[in-house]
Amino acid sequence: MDAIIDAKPLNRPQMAARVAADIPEGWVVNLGIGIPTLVADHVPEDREVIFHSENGVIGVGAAPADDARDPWLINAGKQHITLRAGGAYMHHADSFALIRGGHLDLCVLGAFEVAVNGDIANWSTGANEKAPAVGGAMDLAAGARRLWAVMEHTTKDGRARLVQRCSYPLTALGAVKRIYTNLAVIDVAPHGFVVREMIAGMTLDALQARSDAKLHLPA
Amino acid sequence: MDAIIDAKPLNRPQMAARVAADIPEGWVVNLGIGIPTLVADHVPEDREVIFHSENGVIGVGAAPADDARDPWLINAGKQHITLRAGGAYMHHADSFALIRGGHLDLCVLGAFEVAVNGDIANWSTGANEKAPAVGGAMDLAAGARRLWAVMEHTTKDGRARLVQRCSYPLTALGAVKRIYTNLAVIDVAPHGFVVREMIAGMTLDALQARSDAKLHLPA
Amino acid sequence: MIDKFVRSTAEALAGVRSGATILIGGFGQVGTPNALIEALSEADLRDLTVVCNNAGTGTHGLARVMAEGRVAKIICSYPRSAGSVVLEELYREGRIALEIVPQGTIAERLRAASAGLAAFYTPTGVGTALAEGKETREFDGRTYVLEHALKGDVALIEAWCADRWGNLTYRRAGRNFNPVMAMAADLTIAQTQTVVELGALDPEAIVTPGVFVDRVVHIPYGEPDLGKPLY
Amino acid sequence: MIDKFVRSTAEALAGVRSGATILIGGFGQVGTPNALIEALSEADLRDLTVVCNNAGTGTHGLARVMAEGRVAKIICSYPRSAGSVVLEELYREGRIALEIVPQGTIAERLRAASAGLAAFYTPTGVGTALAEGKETREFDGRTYVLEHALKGDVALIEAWCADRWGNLTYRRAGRNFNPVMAMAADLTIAQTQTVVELGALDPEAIVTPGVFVDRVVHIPYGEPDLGKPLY
Repeated sequence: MDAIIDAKPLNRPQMAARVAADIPEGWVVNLGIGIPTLVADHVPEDREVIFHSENGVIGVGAAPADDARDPWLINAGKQHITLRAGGAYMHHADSFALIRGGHLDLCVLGAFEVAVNGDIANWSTGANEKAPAVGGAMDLAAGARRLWAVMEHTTKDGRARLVQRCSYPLTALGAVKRIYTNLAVIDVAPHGFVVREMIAGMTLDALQARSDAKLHLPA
Repeated sequence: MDAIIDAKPLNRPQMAARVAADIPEGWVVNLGIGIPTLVADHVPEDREVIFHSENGVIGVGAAPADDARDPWLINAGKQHITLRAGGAYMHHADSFALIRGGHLDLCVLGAFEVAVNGDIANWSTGANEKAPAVGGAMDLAAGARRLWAVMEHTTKDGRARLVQRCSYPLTALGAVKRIYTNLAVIDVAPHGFVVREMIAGMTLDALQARSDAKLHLPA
Repeated sequence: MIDKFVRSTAEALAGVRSGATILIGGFGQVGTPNALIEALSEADLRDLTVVCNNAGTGTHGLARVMAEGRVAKIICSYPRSAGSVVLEELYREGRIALEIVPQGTIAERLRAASAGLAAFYTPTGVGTALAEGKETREFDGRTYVLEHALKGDVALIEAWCADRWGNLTYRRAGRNFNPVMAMAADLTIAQTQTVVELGALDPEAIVTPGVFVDRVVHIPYGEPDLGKPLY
Repeated sequence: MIDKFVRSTAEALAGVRSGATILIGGFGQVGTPNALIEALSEADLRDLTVVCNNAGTGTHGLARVMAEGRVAKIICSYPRSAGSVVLEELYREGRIALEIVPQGTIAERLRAASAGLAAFYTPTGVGTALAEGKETREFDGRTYVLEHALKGDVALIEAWCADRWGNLTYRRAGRNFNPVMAMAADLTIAQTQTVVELGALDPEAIVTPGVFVDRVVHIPYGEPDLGKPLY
């Protein structure tokens, strides 16, 4: 099935930068833990994007220097952050009202798998793990006006993450609109996965070989 | 049915003062429009009672002098008010969360009728009126931990207001715990109306003659 | 640069369509977006559904919007007042629909919409005429009525202070329905008495974060009427 | 004179009973009522249900309360972390019940309790393992799941500043679940970093009005741990 290709996959900062390029000024955006958190670093300072953290911070700014951390100011990933001029604080019920009420233009989440119908699995690897943990993932996936997933195109042992049907427990049904991988940018369209962009040297055949569900080219 | 008595009914300020006497320090209290609003004037300054107005004011203070009104500070009856030290503002959803969530120790409402089972009718005189208006009455009646009704014992034309069953549209079912009239203080107990107190010169027979439902004396 | 300020009330209302559901903040004369309401009465709009605690008095403000024939339906808790002649005439003639909702249920239905909830069970109104025909259900031995989220296409609100991100504060009892409605509409338009630079508002004291606000127009309208207030 | 201050955490917890549902505020290390949690671990209590976003790390704080065998059930959204060894052991041995709830659903269930609502329909979790066995319903073509109010017998919260009426403010991300839990319990107990005279707090900037607070204990606990935060 596999095809030999001469293409250098994106690393994590490059994936984050690719996502950042698609975020216009003025959007209200929540970034999940992992690669999504890196996205903020790649939005130019002069492009005003309002980053929300579900623990009640609106207007998250650049990461503080190690010696300038504010002990009272963390994000949902429990990392120290800063607040931009114009930022504000909310309590948890209001913060999740923001999420569920359609006030987020975009949420970017990491994922284990995304299915061809937009289902996303990102919170649990199945029944055998210790105490499972969901955090705000289901609220974000169900509530944001747009959900983009960022993930490696395949698992470390080569299994596809763009699947016909998720094998892991679901986070939300039919929620994902776009997928950014280390190999491509793929839209989740009504008729299936549509490849918008591939890294240099990648071919559709090679990308298909690394995907479980059928890939389409734009009409 | 009527009985001749030699008793002087309470006037409106006296009724308000009688209610005020039963409100202990520390209670959170909402006062309805009319006689209930007067209750605040009869709570001594040094007895800290926290008055709430459903338009989002907690800690309503004494009425302002005519030349010292704050244009931005009104109560639910649209009268100008003051704010005590320690007062705070809330928006309407939080203000009614306070009401419905059981955070009011007491609400005092005017009423057209109270039934022996605690039903209260105080918002509408029936089908023929112009556009009906409920305001916050139903929320207050359903939400307060204690609901006390204040009203003349009978209508101007002598009909009883303490009734077996309300004839006017209901505000809430089984909500009233106590009734203050110009003639008596009556508890609404599981077995019916219980007369706690009568004005000087009033007799149980005379009070019964002015009531539709059976009156009991305390066991 | 995000800048939500527009220069006029007409610009603020651009794109509002006939048939829209319009949430209007304020309680009594306080915190009412008077300039936006005036602009609404002058806009070429029909068949509006208006959600507002009161239904207007005299012949100005919301009463004028109704008198101009722009309103098909009012959702409110307290339409009646000494001066509510326009509504009463339209209502008597069957030319306007009136949905009376308990004040706390209006607030909660708006809040549900703001939070993405479809419906909720509330104890308010159970057994009364205002719950007739509505679904009820028992929880722990108490009866509750099912009420649905109430979302606006547009919210018109008044703020005390705003910055260019649309962060808002209010003034005393001027808060009332304004923050709730700001969160419950697709297009939220604020008129503000004062304006500050971004960063000047205390982030701990911002009541409505700008993410809920789409347009802001600076109207130093002045104090609410100190005359005898009308209910 | 209303004075909600008590002198010690032991006095603050007086009357809390075994079997109670305890809401505990905080998110990460920030806004967590550490002193009250320590007192809880030392109180003679059993069979508690604890509602808290996280389930404790290491062997102090909530982890110690669990290690002392006081907790029958944890309701939380994110029990897993590098240091959550106590919970994991108790859970593996079947000695503690765990109810995993999406973070926004916890917040909303608390908020429903605070507002006297019995239940609500939310889109979060539909079609997932966390909605299994729960009632669902369609509104306007979208499916929602029915979630119930979650009320506490007791709430333990941390504030930044308090007055004798129990009015509270918070500090930055220390706000989190604290104001929501304050409104959702029968007995709300706050530990506060600072104290002011009545009237010193700006009434426009009070986040939790004192009417929702029963007891306040002054604990100048100091800043949250600046070390590497644990999820």
